[in-house]
Amino acid sequence: MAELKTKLGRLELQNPIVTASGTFGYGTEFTDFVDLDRIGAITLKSVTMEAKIGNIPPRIAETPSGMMNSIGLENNGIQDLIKRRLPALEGYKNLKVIANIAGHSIEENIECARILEKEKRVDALELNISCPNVAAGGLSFCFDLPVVEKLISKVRDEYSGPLIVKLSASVPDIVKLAEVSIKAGAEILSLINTIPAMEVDITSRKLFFKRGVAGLSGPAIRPIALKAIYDVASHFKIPIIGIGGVSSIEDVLKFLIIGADAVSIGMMNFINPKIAETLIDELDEYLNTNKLTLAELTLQS
Amino acid sequence: MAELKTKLGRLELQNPIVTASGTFGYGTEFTDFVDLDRIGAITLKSVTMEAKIGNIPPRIAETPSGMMNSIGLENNGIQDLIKRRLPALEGYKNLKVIANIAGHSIEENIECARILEKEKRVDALELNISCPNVAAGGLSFCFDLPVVEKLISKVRDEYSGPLIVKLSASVPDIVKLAEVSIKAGAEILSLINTIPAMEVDITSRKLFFKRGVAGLSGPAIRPIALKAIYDVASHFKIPIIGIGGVSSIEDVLKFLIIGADAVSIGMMNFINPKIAETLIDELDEYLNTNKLTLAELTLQS
Amino acid sequence: MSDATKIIEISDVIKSKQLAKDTFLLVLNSSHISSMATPGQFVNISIQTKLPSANMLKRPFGVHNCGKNKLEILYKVKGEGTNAMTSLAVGDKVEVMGPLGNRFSICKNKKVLIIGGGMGIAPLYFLYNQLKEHNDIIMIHGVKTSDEVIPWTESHIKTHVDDVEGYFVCENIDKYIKKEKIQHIMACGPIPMMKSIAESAIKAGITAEVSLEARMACGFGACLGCVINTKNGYKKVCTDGPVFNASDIW
Amino acid sequence: MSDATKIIEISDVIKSKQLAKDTFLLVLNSSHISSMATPGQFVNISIQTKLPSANMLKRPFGVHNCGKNKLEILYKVKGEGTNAMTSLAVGDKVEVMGPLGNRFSICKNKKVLIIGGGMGIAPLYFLYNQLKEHNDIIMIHGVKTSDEVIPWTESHIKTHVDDVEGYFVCENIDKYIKKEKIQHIMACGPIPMMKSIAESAIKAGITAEVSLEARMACGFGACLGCVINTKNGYKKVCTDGPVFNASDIW
Ligand SMILES: Cc1cc2nc3c(=O)[nH]c(=O)nc-3n(C[C@H](O)[C@H](O)[C@H](O)COP(=O)(O)OP(=O)(O)OC[C@H]3O[C@@H](n4cnc5c(N)ncnc54)[C@H](O)[C@@H]3O)c2cc1C
Ligand SMILES: Cc1cc2nc3c(=O)[nH]c(=O)nc-3n(C[C@H](O)[C@H](O)[C@H](O)COP(=O)(O)OP(=O)(O)OC[C@H]3O[C@@H](n4cnc5c(N)ncnc54)[C@H](O)[C@@H]3O)c2cc1C
Ligand SMILES: Cc1cc2nc3c(=O)[nH]c(=O)nc-3n(C[C@H](O)[C@H](O)[C@H](O)COP(=O)(O)O)c2cc1C
Ligand SMILES: Cc1cc2nc3c(=O)[nH]c(=O)nc-3n(C[C@H](O)[C@H](O)[C@H](O)COP(=O)(O)O)c2cc1C
Ligand code: FES
Ligand code: FES
Repeated sequence: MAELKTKLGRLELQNPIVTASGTFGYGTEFTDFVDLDRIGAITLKSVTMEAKIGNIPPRIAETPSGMMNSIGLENNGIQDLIKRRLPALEGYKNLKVIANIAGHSIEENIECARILEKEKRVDALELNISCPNVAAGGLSFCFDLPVVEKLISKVRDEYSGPLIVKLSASVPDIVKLAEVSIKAGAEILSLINTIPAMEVDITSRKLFFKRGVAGLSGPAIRPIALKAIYDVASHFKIPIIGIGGVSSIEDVLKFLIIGADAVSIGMMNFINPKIAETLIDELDEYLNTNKLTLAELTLQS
Repeated sequence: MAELKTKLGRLELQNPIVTASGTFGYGTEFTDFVDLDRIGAITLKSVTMEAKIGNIPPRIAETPSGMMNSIGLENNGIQDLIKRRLPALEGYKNLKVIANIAGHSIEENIECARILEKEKRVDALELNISCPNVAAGGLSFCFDLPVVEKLISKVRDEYSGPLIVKLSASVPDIVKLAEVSIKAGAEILSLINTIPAMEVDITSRKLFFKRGVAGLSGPAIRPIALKAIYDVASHFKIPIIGIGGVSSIEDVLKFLIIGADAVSIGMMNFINPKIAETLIDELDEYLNTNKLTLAELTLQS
Repeated sequence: MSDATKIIEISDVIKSKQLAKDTFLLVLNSSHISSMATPGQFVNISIQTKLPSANMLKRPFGVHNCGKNKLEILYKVKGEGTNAMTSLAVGDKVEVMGPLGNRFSICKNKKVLIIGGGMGIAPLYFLYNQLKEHNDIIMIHGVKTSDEVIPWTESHIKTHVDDVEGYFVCENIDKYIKKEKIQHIMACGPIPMMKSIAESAIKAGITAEVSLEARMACGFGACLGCVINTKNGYKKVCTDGPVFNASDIW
Repeated sequence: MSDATKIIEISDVIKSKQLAKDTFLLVLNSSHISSMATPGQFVNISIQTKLPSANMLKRPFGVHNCGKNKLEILYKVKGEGTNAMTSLAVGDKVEVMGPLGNRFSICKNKKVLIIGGGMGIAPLYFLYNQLKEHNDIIMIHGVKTSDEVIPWTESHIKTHVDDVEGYFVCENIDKYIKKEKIQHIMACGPIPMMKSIAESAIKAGITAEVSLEARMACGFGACLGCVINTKNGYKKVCTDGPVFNASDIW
């Protein structure tokens, strides 16, 4: 067995395989397929203070080697998360749970952080400032650096555990955004979120999604994610959770090599709900076979 | 036969199917496969004043439903274009030829425009300010709006024919960029160019491309292209050549519906060198079968 | 929500046969799913390809029939996924996830109308086989054109062909319910048809269950992609459905 | 650059057979390409899939042999494309573009060494068959491990197995050229091997032609993706090569 323990600052994972917010439900949906207690960390679906009904369907379209979604952060609100979702994860002692908050305003995110501060089953908080599927908050935060700064530092004040900030690659300058995030108190950066994109329904000659824009994810965007991770990792020492189209052990290695410290699986959980566990085994095997350590998976020049 | 004639401002095409710069060589490479004289327009590989050797190989990587390239604008210079390439296209009376210039400086682009102004076989000029594969010029232009403005207006002064400006979607604000381009004298906009992206070689643990960054294209990026076209088309009345992952008649229809006036084929020319001609036939058939005109292929609300 | 364990099974193709225009029957060898599935539930099929780069989402299909170690899917060719499925041949391996979603109710001693529009017939066949013993059932398969008629070997399915006999549902269902003294309807098919049936049922004061479709990414409640609007807000077709009480929706 | 017309042909698979570890022979029915191809040229094969969304680039392979209406490809499984090719069965259709690139020269009355490293042997087989009548040929197929040995039915190919007999090229080629009085070398294989052969040829004052590989997008000179560095700058492997005079490169 290779050593897979991974430290993302204060957040220690048994291995660097994570599942991405919105693609792994609340964990329990996957228990028929995987042993949750073997995964490094799962990231829960984004939560807001009040229940959110989400966007008008259709919410899903398939694209070449990818998919688009327009879920719109549907969730039952933070109290339901605390009462129903977190207790269901109590039994998994090795699994780290990352809660993801996506308030539409600075205030809402502060409130969420304050409430989750008290939850023992939350091992880290991910602040989602990059969702392209909502009218207020979400990706629009990323375009206003002073707001990003204020938002993160306020959330930082409320939450004492490891704070992850989730970035988008679809911003004017991701390095600048990362810099501001780090200065404001982000301890870990996760990237990338889905990419704003569009689809057309030929028969009706209308935009396929009611909101027009939806988020593109999956293997199609992997080369774009790799660049975003490289850009951030080559400028800052901050721990990075790499996300974007990971579908195989080769992809995991690419992400770790280019600068990610952990790798998060999104869309591929739908196509292969066992993938997280499989990738852990394959990473172990790769390191053993090639007599490498995780630390050696870095970019050579 | 449906009416396929397409007016892009002053540039009149026999049909709205175009081939994209760098993916169709100088046309003659494809004569074994297609009848050039049936295509709306071909866009020649980007040209510079002097010959350019291009980037160190490897220059090509395959990605899920797409490819990356790091050609680096290799070409034999503008005199070779005039002496060897343009004369070879003399015989095609129905085909429109778009020359694409990609000087590394404002001055070089001015010079290219001045020279091509005199070439009768050039029906329109495309100014490439969006190539991610070069150190000077290329995509870096797009990040400096005053330079974009100056560049386009200077080229506009030199070239009296239809002027196309080719944009990237990987910019802080594509609507703003389009606005500046139009104000400066662009008559037609073409979008999108390849998306900056990265690839890793697992065995050597190095970046796959020597320059690190390379351009992502193909069906993988189609949803991103559709959004970029929508963003521009919904703000301005300017004719648009839509580019990005077109691989089927459905894609052609999606691009035309969402706001493009012509559709340009890139990477798919490599996979199916007959594709331009096939798509013309299929578009004709679609319009006939559905009793629609090109003008009716617009977004319904 | 059904609590049966979902699994992913690698099945062999036992038979793949075209039954009508663009309509195929796929028979798979299956030990677990075939023994656990109930009528109305569905499975998620991985589109077979040797190319991992395709990365296609799984495709949902109702369970058309189950036998000992045997799972049947009846499907219509729509796009690239179902098109790829037509090239499946005996002995090929298929990844099947299931059983997913909820079943039609188990009713007894009732006069039941089972009505399927187009491929909506797929899950109803299984349903009929389970209910027939304890109920008096009328079963109708409505198709648009003659070339879609499936040559059922069972005599209990009446096929109604729109282009021959005129459009069936909207105009005739009210009369039909009265004339045949229908007490309960179980239906699957296009939304407008389901809605029309629901309205007829309400008018006649009887109950109806409908099986609905939505675009899905996961099939097991994780993506929130498959919602439909109900009187109680959005519900997930994959875990709250696909079978709904018509009165919860319209 | 060869001026023969390139075409895209839809071929039937006549035979698909594993010859050694990860090594397959694919025999295609072909009318045009088989009659036009010359030794050293290559074809571009579309990876067979029913799924258009895969959109994979064509894969280049040397022409291993040509007969009347018959085109042979010898290939090694490397990644997803070649892996998908192994499932091709008799009767399947394959899209083949060719012939592409340049040929080895036509030489006469010479003592020729034809040497292939690994899958580099593929195009050399065709070459041997064309040159053997008018030349005195020694043909060597170098492989790394015993399980890569191809059971050639022809006695003229000597197989050299590195893990049994020791690494061949670098140490022995100089001696070999002298001992056998080689006048010309034609080779195909990994770059380090080609380079070493080129150096030996130069040292011995004889000529050598090498066939090289590069990542390709188009295969016919349009993308400028396949360049290699030569003494005269970048050249395209697809149209300026794949066969180069060794002295133009090293
Ligand atoms: C619960 C459920 C049960 C179903 N049962 C059957 C059945 O028994 N027999 C049958 O023939 N069909 C059934 N369908 C519809 C079937 O899933 C689609 O026809 C199929 O997914 C189309 O795939 P494609 O690749 O051929 O089409 P494409 O149009 O190329 O598919 C593109 C994407 O859209 C999705 N999609 C397309 N049409 C539908 C649809 N009507 N519903 C949901 N998603 C769709 C696909 O899954 C895919 O993600 C069912 C759908 C659902 C939701
Ligand atoms: C002119 C030429 C002739 C060739 N002849 C033969 C032959 O006769 N027999 C044989 O077995 N192989 C031959 N090759 C190599 C063969 O093309 C590759 O092994 C094959 O493309 C790998 O595809 P894949 O999908 O299995 O591998 P992957 O690694 O999954 O391919 C990914 C991408 O890289 C490209 N690629 C991978 N390896 C190579 C390579 N060595 N050269 C060029 N592109 C590569 C693929 O085409 C594809 O675009 C030849 C290559 C060239 C350029
Ligand atoms: C259906 C779906 C729902 C998602 N919901 C969320 C969400 O609620 N919060 C969030 O931060 N990211 C969300 N994402 C983004 C993913 O976490 C991930 O960043 C993105 O999908 C890229 O990874 P992938 O390419 O592996 O899918 C969602 C993605 C998908 C596909
Ligand atoms: C190999 C290759 C070379 C290219 N060279 C150029 C170029 O010289 N000038 C240019 O403006 N665009 C160039 N492009 C970009 C294409 O014209 C097109 O904008 C892009 O590929 C997106 O279209 P696609 O997804 O259909 O390939 C090149 C693209 C490829 C794949
Ligand atoms: S399909 Fe994912 S929640 Fe229903
Ligand atoms: S492969 Fe395109 S130029 Fe050689």
